[in-house]
Amino acid sequence: MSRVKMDVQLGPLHLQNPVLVASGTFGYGNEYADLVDLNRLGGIMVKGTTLNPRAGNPMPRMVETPAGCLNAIGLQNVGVEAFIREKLPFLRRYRCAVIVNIAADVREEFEQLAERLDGVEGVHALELNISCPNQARGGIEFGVDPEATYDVVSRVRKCTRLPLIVKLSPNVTDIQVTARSAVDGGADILSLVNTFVGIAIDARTRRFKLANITGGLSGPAIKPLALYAVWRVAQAVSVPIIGMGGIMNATDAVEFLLAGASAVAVGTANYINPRASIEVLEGIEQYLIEQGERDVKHIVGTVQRCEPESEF
Amino acid sequence: MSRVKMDVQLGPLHLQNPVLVASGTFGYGNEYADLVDLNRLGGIMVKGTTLNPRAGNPMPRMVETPAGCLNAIGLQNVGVEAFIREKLPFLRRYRCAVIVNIAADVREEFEQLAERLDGVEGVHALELNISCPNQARGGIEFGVDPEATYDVVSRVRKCTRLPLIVKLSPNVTDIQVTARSAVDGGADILSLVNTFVGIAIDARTRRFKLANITGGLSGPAIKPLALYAVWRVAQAVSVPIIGMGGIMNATDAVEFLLAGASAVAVGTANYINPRASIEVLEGIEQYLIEQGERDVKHIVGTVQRCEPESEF
Amino acid sequence: MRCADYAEVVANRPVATNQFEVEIHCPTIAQYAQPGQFVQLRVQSGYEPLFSRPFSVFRKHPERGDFSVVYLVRGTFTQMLARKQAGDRVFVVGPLGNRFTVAQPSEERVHVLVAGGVGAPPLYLLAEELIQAGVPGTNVVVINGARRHDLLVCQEHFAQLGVRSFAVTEDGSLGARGKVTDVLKRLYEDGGLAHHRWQIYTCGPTAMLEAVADFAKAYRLPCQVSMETLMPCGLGVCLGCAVRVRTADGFEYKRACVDGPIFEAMEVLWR
Amino acid sequence: MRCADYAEVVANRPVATNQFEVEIHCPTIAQYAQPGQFVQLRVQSGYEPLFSRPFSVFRKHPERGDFSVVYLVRGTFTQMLARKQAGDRVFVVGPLGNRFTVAQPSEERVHVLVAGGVGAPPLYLLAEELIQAGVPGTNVVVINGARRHDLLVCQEHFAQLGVRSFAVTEDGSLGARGKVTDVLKRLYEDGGLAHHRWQIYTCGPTAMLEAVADFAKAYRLPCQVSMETLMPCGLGVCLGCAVRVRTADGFEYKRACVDGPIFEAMEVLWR
Ligand SMILES: Cc1cc2nc3c(=O)[nH]c(=O)nc-3n(C[C@H](O)[C@H](O)[C@H](O)COP(=O)(O)OP(=O)(O)OC[C@H]3O[C@@H](n4cnc5c(N)ncnc54)[C@H](O)[C@@H]3O)c2cc1C
Ligand SMILES: Cc1cc2nc3c(=O)[nH]c(=O)nc-3n(C[C@H](O)[C@H](O)[C@H](O)COP(=O)(O)OP(=O)(O)OC[C@H]3O[C@@H](n4cnc5c(N)ncnc54)[C@H](O)[C@@H]3O)c2cc1C
Ligand SMILES: Cc1cc2nc3c(=O)[nH]c(=O)nc-3n(C[C@H](O)[C@H](O)[C@H](O)COP(=O)(O)O)c2cc1C
Ligand SMILES: Cc1cc2nc3c(=O)[nH]c(=O)nc-3n(C[C@H](O)[C@H](O)[C@H](O)COP(=O)(O)O)c2cc1C
Ligand code: FES
Ligand code: FES
Repeated sequence: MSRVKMDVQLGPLHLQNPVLVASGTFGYGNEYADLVDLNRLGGIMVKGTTLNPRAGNPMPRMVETPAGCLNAIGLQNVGVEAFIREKLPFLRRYRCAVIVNIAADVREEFEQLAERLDGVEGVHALELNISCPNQARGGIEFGVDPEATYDVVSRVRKCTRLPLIVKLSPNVTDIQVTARSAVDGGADILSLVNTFVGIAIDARTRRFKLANITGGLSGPAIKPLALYAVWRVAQAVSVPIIGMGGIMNATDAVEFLLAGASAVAVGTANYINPRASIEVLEGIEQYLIEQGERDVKHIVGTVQRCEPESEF
Repeated sequence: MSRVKMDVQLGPLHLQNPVLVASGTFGYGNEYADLVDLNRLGGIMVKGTTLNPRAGNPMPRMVETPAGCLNAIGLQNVGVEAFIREKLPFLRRYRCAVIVNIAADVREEFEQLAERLDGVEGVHALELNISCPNQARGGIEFGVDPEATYDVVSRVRKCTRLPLIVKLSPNVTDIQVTARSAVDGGADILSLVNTFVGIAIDARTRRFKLANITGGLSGPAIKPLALYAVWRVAQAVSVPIIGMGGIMNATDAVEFLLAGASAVAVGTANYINPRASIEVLEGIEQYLIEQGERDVKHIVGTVQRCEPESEF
Repeated sequence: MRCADYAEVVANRPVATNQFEVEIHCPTIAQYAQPGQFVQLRVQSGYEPLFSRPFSVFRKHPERGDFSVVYLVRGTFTQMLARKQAGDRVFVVGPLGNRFTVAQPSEERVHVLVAGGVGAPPLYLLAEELIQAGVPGTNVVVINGARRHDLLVCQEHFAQLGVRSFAVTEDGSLGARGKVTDVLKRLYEDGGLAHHRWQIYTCGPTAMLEAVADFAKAYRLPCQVSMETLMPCGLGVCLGCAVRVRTADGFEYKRACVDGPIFEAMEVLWR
Repeated sequence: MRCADYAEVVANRPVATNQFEVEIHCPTIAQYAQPGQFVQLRVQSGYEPLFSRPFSVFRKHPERGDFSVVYLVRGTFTQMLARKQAGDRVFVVGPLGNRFTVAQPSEERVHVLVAGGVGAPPLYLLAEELIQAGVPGTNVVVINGARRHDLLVCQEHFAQLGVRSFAVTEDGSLGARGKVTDVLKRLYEDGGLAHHRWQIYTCGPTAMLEAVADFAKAYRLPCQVSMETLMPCGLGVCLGCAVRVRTADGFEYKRACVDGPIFEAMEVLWR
């Protein structure tokens, strides 16, 4: 497998390979440690972390949909202090990059989180989850509002020297606009997509299937939309992109690289097959060998138009 | 089956039942006439019609995705004159409502189409497809821009006395905004959703799978997103809604009714099973009987929160 | 020790109306699975349904490296599972979750196992363990309930263990007519058994678990319940399997897949 | 007459490496299907894959109401189809599309049928019809090609019809070595056949169709090609099966499922 170069440099962040696991789908790594060799992963994006612990939403929190699932976990997490105290020491033992996904519903909390995590040993980057309800704006996502995006990113930028990843929401008319706002605010890297807002209804009981009513759609169903978002953003900005959304296997991952992502994150697939991320990694290497490529960087953004019918 | 009332009044438009077939998925009816009793349908939304005939996009035009498909047909159609001359006479022979889906890339063409079809015998309503590229705005969809939506709808409104349906694009940050613009512009009815923009890439050839690069996602994959859009719009406006997006069977259709749609349209499902629309119709009647309902109108928008965990 | 790998189906036979026992070759699970633990099974090659499904371990044969689960055909997944034959492959992750806890010395207690429908299998594994640990059959009481006699599972297995087992059906088509809690009450009131030594373990439909928990609470009896939720990951990361558990200052959400599926009945906030 | 309904599989047997013939009971199709027409088949209960798949009618047995298609196992759908057994149900829509046109009186022409791989089945149905119509076997020439001998289908069926059939394989493992167009040229240059009466019909991989079309054009021979595209609906409404066809002032897109699959080779704009 060492026949191909797999390490990637995402702005200030170096990864031994371009395969990460997406926030909320791999816990804090320890849950998978006996099934997956964490040292082989490019990086682990840990569960969304808030300033204070959060209880999360009532059940039901998740529901299956055609080739996908809706989730409304409600950011249940132990809070940043417990994360540093109880979760981080375990992760420090591994070679892979640890990326802390931070979430908040007021801007100040984002700043406090960034300050708290800045310089903490074993934290390699921050991923700013701006797909959470912005209380100041009556609960609409920070991430769908260019100004709010710029503002919160630039505030956080001032609070940390860590590589700053901004995770974009796909629930917008033009993702190039929010992508630019994030970069203007100081994002080193963009990650996308987060989940698409949807609902599910039980016809028999005539009720919503989620206690929270709305949830975020993930899984294979969203792949064509996520690929489009990555491709669009790659046209608009020059910072590296971490692509995700419905990656179930290596072929899916390659599609994201071709569309313009410099790295990929495996999400929902981790639930279905704990070894999904490793299989994606091995599959990408295999693909590069078959394609006669020496370095994964060389295929990033190289997708071509399909054979055109010649004009008459 | 006559045990339940199925006819619905959508503003000025009366339908013998709430099951329509979506534009572009049932041609001009004649293609299905020997397999489906057209007289049983609530209505037929014919293929998108433009002022002049359109050749359409190069192949490939469609590709399968997980639980869905992307299409980029490029509005291939015979043009409004040929439609009136060659397609309409056949449709006039049937009881179901004939709704003409009109498309254009400049506002004036929308006006000319509306004028041309106004008062034409056998046309029961117009469906304004504003999900097409607006040339004046460099090719972005009319339907993602509230001003353009208001402007084009109010122009068309002045050109026709026919019931006016405006078909909303789901590719927006907040569909309530464009819904209100359409209603303010004079829409009698809103239909949603049109397809979600996406792409597909062939990892082996490293090319886009569609000649047009981007396509519109339809099918089961989008149902949770389409249901959400319908539910949101139902909160925002008081005009009736025709819901669609991934309806494959009667249960799916009922979910749209519960979410707030007064009628539904069957789309991609027509390809998979020519009789899908009839099965949806019969299934809704069956459902109403099982639920002890006498009239389909009574379940519209009646979805409830799911049993909450009582607060502690 | 846990495994996450493809495994071969050894047998897949009907055991009751709409219910089957599938035997799977997986030495790790056959050796390490404990009473109350479960496995995540996957037979679908695609995404219909998207997630794997959890099933409690019923029997273990460490010597030949096989284990089995009994399942009721409910929907898409279990219909696909029912079509699997010897030699077919399934993807298995497990053993997962915690186990029923048995206070030591176990001989000194009266173990009351209350099963509803396909809740019986994990309780059979527990009963087997208790007997093997030297608990006299007279101190292992099984109340095995179902809607109809043809939906009752594991009855003959319990019999073979020589435990005191009572069948209950809602229509009275086999054993006592009524609900498991009726029998539970009757047994309790008969007083034949030393109440202070009772330990209840229960698995079955949530409504039944709640009824048994209420009974245990009313009579101040220790009771462990096996909770059932959707289990997208089974590994503790998705948080889609939350169970509300009492805390000093209110409640917190615990994960049925790792903190459970077995909880102290007293701790659970039912709704 | 067309049907859109569930139908029973009568048989599903291997006919070559990775190729099967599935026989389906559907009186409408068995009676009305014409050479070159196809059916849309659906075996998936869910949406993997989403669309039905088109297959050319191979044989018809109106008397017992059965028809069959020969299929090559390529991907998801054909893998599922290969698992179907006698008694299983499939969803069938058809017969669909146009047919090969045979100029009358057909006896006066030399019918040259050029098949590639699983392109042979519809040409067999055509050959059978020609023979039944009284065309002498000597005037029905079949050039049946494949990559290897084990991928060649319908060869024995053509033989039974008593037509002049030539097998061609790229590796020479059966019949002539090379491509169908090599044999086509040779036959033409041998001059044994009255060229002015040739009518070519061809079905197979698109690259082969184009090569045959080029040959026909070069020698000014009438040629009908069966075009292959994705066919989401098969009924003419989705416009996802467009074929570029010459018009006076350029080209227009026609639908392979309704206006085709058979087109005049001269009309098709290949790229
Ligand atoms: C820890 C644990 C252990 C389990 N052990 C067993 C076991 O040993 N044997 C067994 O048969 N099942 C067991 N189950 C339940 C089993 O996981 C479900 O029956 C299975 O997921 C159904 O999948 P399906 O796709 O066939 O049905 P689905 O399509 O998922 O559901 C079909 C219908 O059944 C309903 N349904 C689904 N699951 C349940 C349920 N658990 N209770 C009541 N209604 C339900 C759904 O609401 C739906 O209406 C266990 C569950 C858990 C959490
Ligand atoms: C009018 C018509 C008649 C047909 N008749 C027959 C027939 O009689 N027998 C038969 O075996 N097939 C026939 N086909 C082709 C058949 O429809 C496809 O092989 C089938 O759709 C493959 O489905 P799948 O899901 O198994 O493969 P997919 O998963 O759809 O494809 C698997 C792989 O095979 C490739 N592939 C798919 N279809 C084709 C193709 N047609 N040519 C080359 N590569 C392809 C795909 O690009 C992909 O790489 C016909 C097609 C048309 C349009
Ligand atoms: C159950 C669940 C929980 C998630 N939690 C988070 C989270 O805490 N923070 C975050 O930024 N994204 C979260 N996500 C989104 C994923 O990280 C990812 O962006 C999304 O699921 C799309 O990728 P996928 O389709 O491969 O799952 C969560 C997704 C799921 C399914
Ligand atoms: C091949 C294809 C062509 C379509 N053509 C049109 C069209 O001409 N005008 C239009 O308004 N919508 C068109 N649509 C969108 C459908 O009418 C419908 O809004 C969409 O497919 C969602 O419904 P579904 O998921 O049930 O298919 C088309 C959809 C498909 C798949
Ligand atoms: S099933 Fe995912 S955390 Fe329990
Ligand atoms: S397959 Fe739909 S129009 Fe031809």
